[in-house]
Amino acid sequence: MTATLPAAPAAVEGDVREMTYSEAVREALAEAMSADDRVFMLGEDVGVYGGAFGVSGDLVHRFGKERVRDTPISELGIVGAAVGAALAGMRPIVEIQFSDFTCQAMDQIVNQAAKIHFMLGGAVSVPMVLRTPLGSGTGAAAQHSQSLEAWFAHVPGLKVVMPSTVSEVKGLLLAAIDDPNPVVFLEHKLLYRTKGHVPAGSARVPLGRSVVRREGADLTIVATGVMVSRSLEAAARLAEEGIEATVVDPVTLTPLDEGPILDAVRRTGRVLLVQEAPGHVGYMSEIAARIAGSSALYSLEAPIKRLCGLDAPMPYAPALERAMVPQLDDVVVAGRALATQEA
Amino acid sequence: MTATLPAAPAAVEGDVREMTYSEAVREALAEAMSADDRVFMLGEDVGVYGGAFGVSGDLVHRFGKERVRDTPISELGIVGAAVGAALAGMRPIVEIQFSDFTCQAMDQIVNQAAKIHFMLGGAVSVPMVLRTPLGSGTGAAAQHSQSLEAWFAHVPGLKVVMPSTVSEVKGLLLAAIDDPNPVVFLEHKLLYRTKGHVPAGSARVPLGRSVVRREGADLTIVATGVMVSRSLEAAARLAEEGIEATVVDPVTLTPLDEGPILDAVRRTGRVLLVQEAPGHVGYMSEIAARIAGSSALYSLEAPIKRLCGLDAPMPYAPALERAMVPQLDDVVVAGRALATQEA
Amino acid sequence: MLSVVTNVQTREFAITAIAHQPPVHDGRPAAPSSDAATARASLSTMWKIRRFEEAVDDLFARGLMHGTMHLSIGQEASATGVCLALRERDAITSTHRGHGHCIAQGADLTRMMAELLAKETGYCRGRGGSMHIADVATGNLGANGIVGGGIPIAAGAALAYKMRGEDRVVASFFGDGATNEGAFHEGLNLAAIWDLPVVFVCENNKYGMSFSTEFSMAVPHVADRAAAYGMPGVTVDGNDLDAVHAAAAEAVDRARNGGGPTLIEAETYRWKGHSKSDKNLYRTREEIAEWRERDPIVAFESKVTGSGLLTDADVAAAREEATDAVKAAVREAIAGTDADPGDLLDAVFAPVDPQDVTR
Amino acid sequence: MLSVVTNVQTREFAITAIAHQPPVHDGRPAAPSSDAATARASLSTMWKIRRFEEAVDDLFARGLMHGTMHLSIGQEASATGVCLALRERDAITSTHRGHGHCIAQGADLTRMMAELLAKETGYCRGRGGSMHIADVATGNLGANGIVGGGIPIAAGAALAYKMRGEDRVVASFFGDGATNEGAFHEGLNLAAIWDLPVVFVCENNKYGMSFSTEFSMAVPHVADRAAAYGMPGVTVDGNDLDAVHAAAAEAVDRARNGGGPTLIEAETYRWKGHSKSDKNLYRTREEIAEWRERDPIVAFESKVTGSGLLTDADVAAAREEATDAVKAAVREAIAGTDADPGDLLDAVFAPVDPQDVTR
Ligand SMILES: Cc1ncc(C[n+]2csc(CCOP(=O)(O)OP(=O)(O)O)c2C)c(N)n1
Ligand SMILES: Cc1ncc(C[n+]2csc(CCOP(=O)(O)OP(=O)(O)O)c2C)c(N)n1
Ligand SMILES: [Mg+2]
Ligand SMILES: [Mg+2]
Repeated sequence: MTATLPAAPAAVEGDVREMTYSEAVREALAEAMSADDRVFMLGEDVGVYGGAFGVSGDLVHRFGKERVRDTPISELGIVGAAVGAALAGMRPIVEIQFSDFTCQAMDQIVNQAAKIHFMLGGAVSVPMVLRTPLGSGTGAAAQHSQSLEAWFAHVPGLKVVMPSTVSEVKGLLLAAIDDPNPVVFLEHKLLYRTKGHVPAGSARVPLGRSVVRREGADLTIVATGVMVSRSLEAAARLAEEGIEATVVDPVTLTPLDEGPILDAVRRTGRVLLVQEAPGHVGYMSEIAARIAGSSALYSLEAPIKRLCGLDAPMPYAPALERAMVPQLDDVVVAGRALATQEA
Repeated sequence: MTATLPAAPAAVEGDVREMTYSEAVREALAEAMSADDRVFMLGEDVGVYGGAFGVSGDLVHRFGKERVRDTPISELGIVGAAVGAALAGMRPIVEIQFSDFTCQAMDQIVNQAAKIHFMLGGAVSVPMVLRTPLGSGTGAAAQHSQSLEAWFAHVPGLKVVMPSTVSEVKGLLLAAIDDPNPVVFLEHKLLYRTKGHVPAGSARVPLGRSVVRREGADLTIVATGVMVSRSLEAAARLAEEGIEATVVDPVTLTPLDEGPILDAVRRTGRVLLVQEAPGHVGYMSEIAARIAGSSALYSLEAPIKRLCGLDAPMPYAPALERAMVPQLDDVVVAGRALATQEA
Repeated sequence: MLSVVTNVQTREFAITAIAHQPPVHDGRPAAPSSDAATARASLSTMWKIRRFEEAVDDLFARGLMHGTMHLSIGQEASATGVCLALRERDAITSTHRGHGHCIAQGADLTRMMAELLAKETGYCRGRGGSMHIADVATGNLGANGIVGGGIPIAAGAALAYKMRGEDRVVASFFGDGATNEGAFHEGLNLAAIWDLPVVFVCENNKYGMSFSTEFSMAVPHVADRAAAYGMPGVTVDGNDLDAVHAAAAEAVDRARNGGGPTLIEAETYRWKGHSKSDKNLYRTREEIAEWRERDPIVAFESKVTGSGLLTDADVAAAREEATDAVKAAVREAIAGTDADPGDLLDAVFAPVDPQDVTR
Repeated sequence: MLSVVTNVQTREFAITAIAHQPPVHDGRPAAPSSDAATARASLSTMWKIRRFEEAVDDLFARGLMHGTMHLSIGQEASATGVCLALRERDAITSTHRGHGHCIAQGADLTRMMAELLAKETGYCRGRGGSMHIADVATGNLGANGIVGGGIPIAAGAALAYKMRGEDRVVASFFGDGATNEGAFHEGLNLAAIWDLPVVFVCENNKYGMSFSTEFSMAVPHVADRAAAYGMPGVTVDGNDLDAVHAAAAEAVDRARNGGGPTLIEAETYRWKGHSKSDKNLYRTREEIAEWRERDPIVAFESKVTGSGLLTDADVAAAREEATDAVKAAVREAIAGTDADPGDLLDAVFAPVDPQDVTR
């Protein structure tokens, strides 16, 4: 029995339109800037260049150079400037060209943005969004292909969102901009050009809700980022073989809504966790720990299988790059093995 | 039935002497510098000041300002300089005063040191050690008390060591200095003044070996850093109640020697994971995932219990700081509850 | 008291108290020695800093305070002179050695002391302590335990003011050691290219912990580094209150009038060790003694009594007033309730305010 | 071939090939236009860079190469002039736009091309690609995908040489954009205070991706930033091979003789877009055309043929030689074996060598 659940935002106003993930992000940026003078963007080449991945596009022409602000190559400085602007009442949105370069800005992200609200006893808050693309698949090698979501998720005081669908990314970004806390918004490069249906209007998709993207009784797949669509495709293939998988997408990594995951595990007894990042101490370790730490443990009929990136830097060669991270076939093979394993 | 296993280095030469953890680290530094001209230290205030935590002590007087090199406050620069010196054939040891400030240097640690060997196809290696103290308990608040071991452990290309005993720290540091790869060596502030017995001579303690610190049939406790001694103390208390715990210390977080952990789980059926860092996506999530991902799962008689730091920045107030991380009583209570829980 | 601060936080940092209102002459802040009232107020501020930190030193020595403390005794003139040059809605970013900045901006001594004593009644509810102390209401955007951490933040706050067309300036304090951090370079460059209303104030006390400026940089003055950002750089005697104020007033003026940022280097000295663990191995007794001779408070007292602006009695009164204020602060702070481990998790995330979303 | 490189890696980066051996006059490297042989060699290097990158552009356009590429066409003189001023055991750190540096240091074109074609026979066994290409044997410590990433690394390598008393210099290449990174500030400061034998070479091509130096910094010249580190800063015409070489030779000399680091700014221009995704929206056609007029290769050819040092035939021969070498490299590289996913994990960690421990 399979039911594909639409990942519907809270409220749908007007028509649903087809667009790319990039366009949906851009629409959110434009609407937030139109609605609220406090919102502005800053980042390297977000202006006339239109962003390293073309996400900001023509926004500089619509909102001007002040609010779509090109910066020098100074990740630490610009994230720090966003922290300061947020403290002074703005709602900055920083773009870091590749998530790898958050390494340059980690002090301002972790020691400042994440902690200031707490350190000052709640006297101030830091409402900012840090958007950055992660992931491999573009042949950009080890310094331009990392998936560091586990790091951000581990930092108390940061909210971390990893939108996997075109239909939700706009509403999630609007919710992130509304949030009075620093939100790390992790976009996947391979998703930018994917198309989907986006509701018109400015409906928010609330942070902190896991989404069950598919239901099936034999197996639970938990996946993030680009692995969500890959897992759904794998699930469709497995269904042809009579294996029905539930697919759950945490969407917000911190704070995590674990309920739907644990429920699915209780129903299916078998778990496949799929992520692109290297497995060792990755985000899926946490999902495994949540399951093994709850009563869902008693429902397990087989060890929890993690299908993750290899524990290596990302190589340049296309064949090696592909071999580094779970591909569709890998998910199918792992899912099949798990579903057919003796209990 | 309890047997406390001594954590003996591979070979013991000469006498065993009592000293502090700091002194043991200093001895390793001195011996490595005496033995090999390529070894030198650099860091903020490591010279005449003797190090922020007094670890380098009088080394500058013994080895001179060139080899015990004071630096400006430039974490990124000095880690980068260490990377360059390592590439050019030296064996630099960098001290970062508090592990929180590795955030400043993350690019050089993660994008450079960890990846260069791989990116260059093995043509060069980066033999350097980054020593830094982590942890809370000193009232230093949110920007000086973090435990970021999960981050480092997640980075392919870094080896990560978290020595918990005076007797092993010297041999582990010598092994780290021998290693041709970048090693992150995480010392706990609260351990610096603890005393223990250190074998004379320069015996290495090999990286990549988990140590079973105590054996008991009722429960397995896995703990890191300062939580190791706390867990051993808790185990002693529990033993008075007739509850016998095995205590395993991974010591090297990457690469992890999972065998002793899984074996202990198979023998005891119940697992308590103890760490100081916030729980969410922390290192113990990986331990839980390894257990739940292996056949040891079938031995579990209760969900895997994680006892971790709260998911909050570290507060200043002593009572709050204590409440943030597992204390002796917490380990005892959690251990008791786990051991007496219905299967 | 806390609820007030929290309430007004929805849009921007709170201006709940107007503790910081420096005297103004002809639309510009008055120099410390320009009139008796200002001289008296300035002296009182410097004494409050001195006495506050002496009390902290004492409480620490007696085991009544924990953690670590970085005292600015000997550096009172730079904090006081700069903050006196600011106006009411201006802001500062501060450092690990930040008690002086906080007091000079007009913070309440009792709440400061309560914070150091880990009380719920402290500015940070006991969560921050010395390295994160801040009275947001008087424009203090935060002390910072990270060397150089406040510099880009100051630029960002100034950017916000500039974008909104507000007539506000940010003064960013940091030490000589901080100027070797990437954050200094990036923060100053951003402020320079965007012509932001910031005054960068380097309190050059000759050491970044133990490492002398003689070795940590290859230029004679921190102010020389301003050249890399095309901004004015000035070096002043940081123990001369009037000199600090004059440099700051000029820089604040320039910032306020769209002239962009300035780097001020105030040469001064800390009498005490870097922190509690300092054995002073990197400097000589003679050097310390020499700088104690150049006490910024004594210097200012001599100047204003010498010129007849204040009497010895005025000076004594300012000192006593400060002594009493600090004593009272300690007393009241100790009586406050301790921070409660029970609500440790309540301020990790700020609650989403449905009234304050971006639409 | 690879085993050789790996073997000698135990102590220090390998010097397996002596491909890079610039001509020397009176113990100092000869200027490009000082004699016919040097002129011919320099021209040949510049043409190899140009032709190599044209080939890369073409392979990319035809879908035979993947990833992204940053071409230095138009900037050949800065790479060539600087590397010509280095001696055999000197080193460089390079950038994302690093093919030219790699070639100018004497790397083998076939192994470079093989790397870009993701072959096991490439310099990085297909693991690195364009952004991490390096021939360690000719002293290239690595291209770097991180803007500014190589700067502190260069300082560290120079520190190693200095500590060992070796007569070796490091040239660190980076762009104008990189000078806004904290890494630039920290790296230059370390080199300055420790008097390290480094030459910092900023290839100022006017843009950090799309952001003009006019807006990214508040000083007219990158070289002005040297003042913050007490080191000499010089600006040269980066398209004038002799000028670049002269500035580099002087700086290398100073570094070699204990005079510490220099910051050289070579003003140049990239003809192509920043990378494959560039639509050139931030600059005008006129600007590009103007700079194409100032082709560094053509300029050098005119100079040396004008002076009679080389004939037109010499010049044509140098160009054809480069064209042929690149064609051969492409052919041979394509014939190499592909990198093998099977041994993906074999170079994550270097194996511990029991012969090479620290005792
Ligand atoms: C990024 C960072 N590195 C190192 C430290 C440790 N530390 C605290 S204060 C200090 C010295 C700072 O020197 P300076 O900026 O001159 O300020 P001062 O203490 O002299 O007032 C150091 C090294 C830190 N807190 N943050
Ligand atoms: C730390 C970092 N930030 C951003 C980038 C993305 N990026 C790659 S090249 C580049 C422009 C670099 O400009 P410049 O230093 O002038 O060198 P050029 O490309 O002009 O040769 C940018 C922004 C990066 N690779 N690394
Ligand atoms: Mg100082
Ligand atoms: Mg450039």
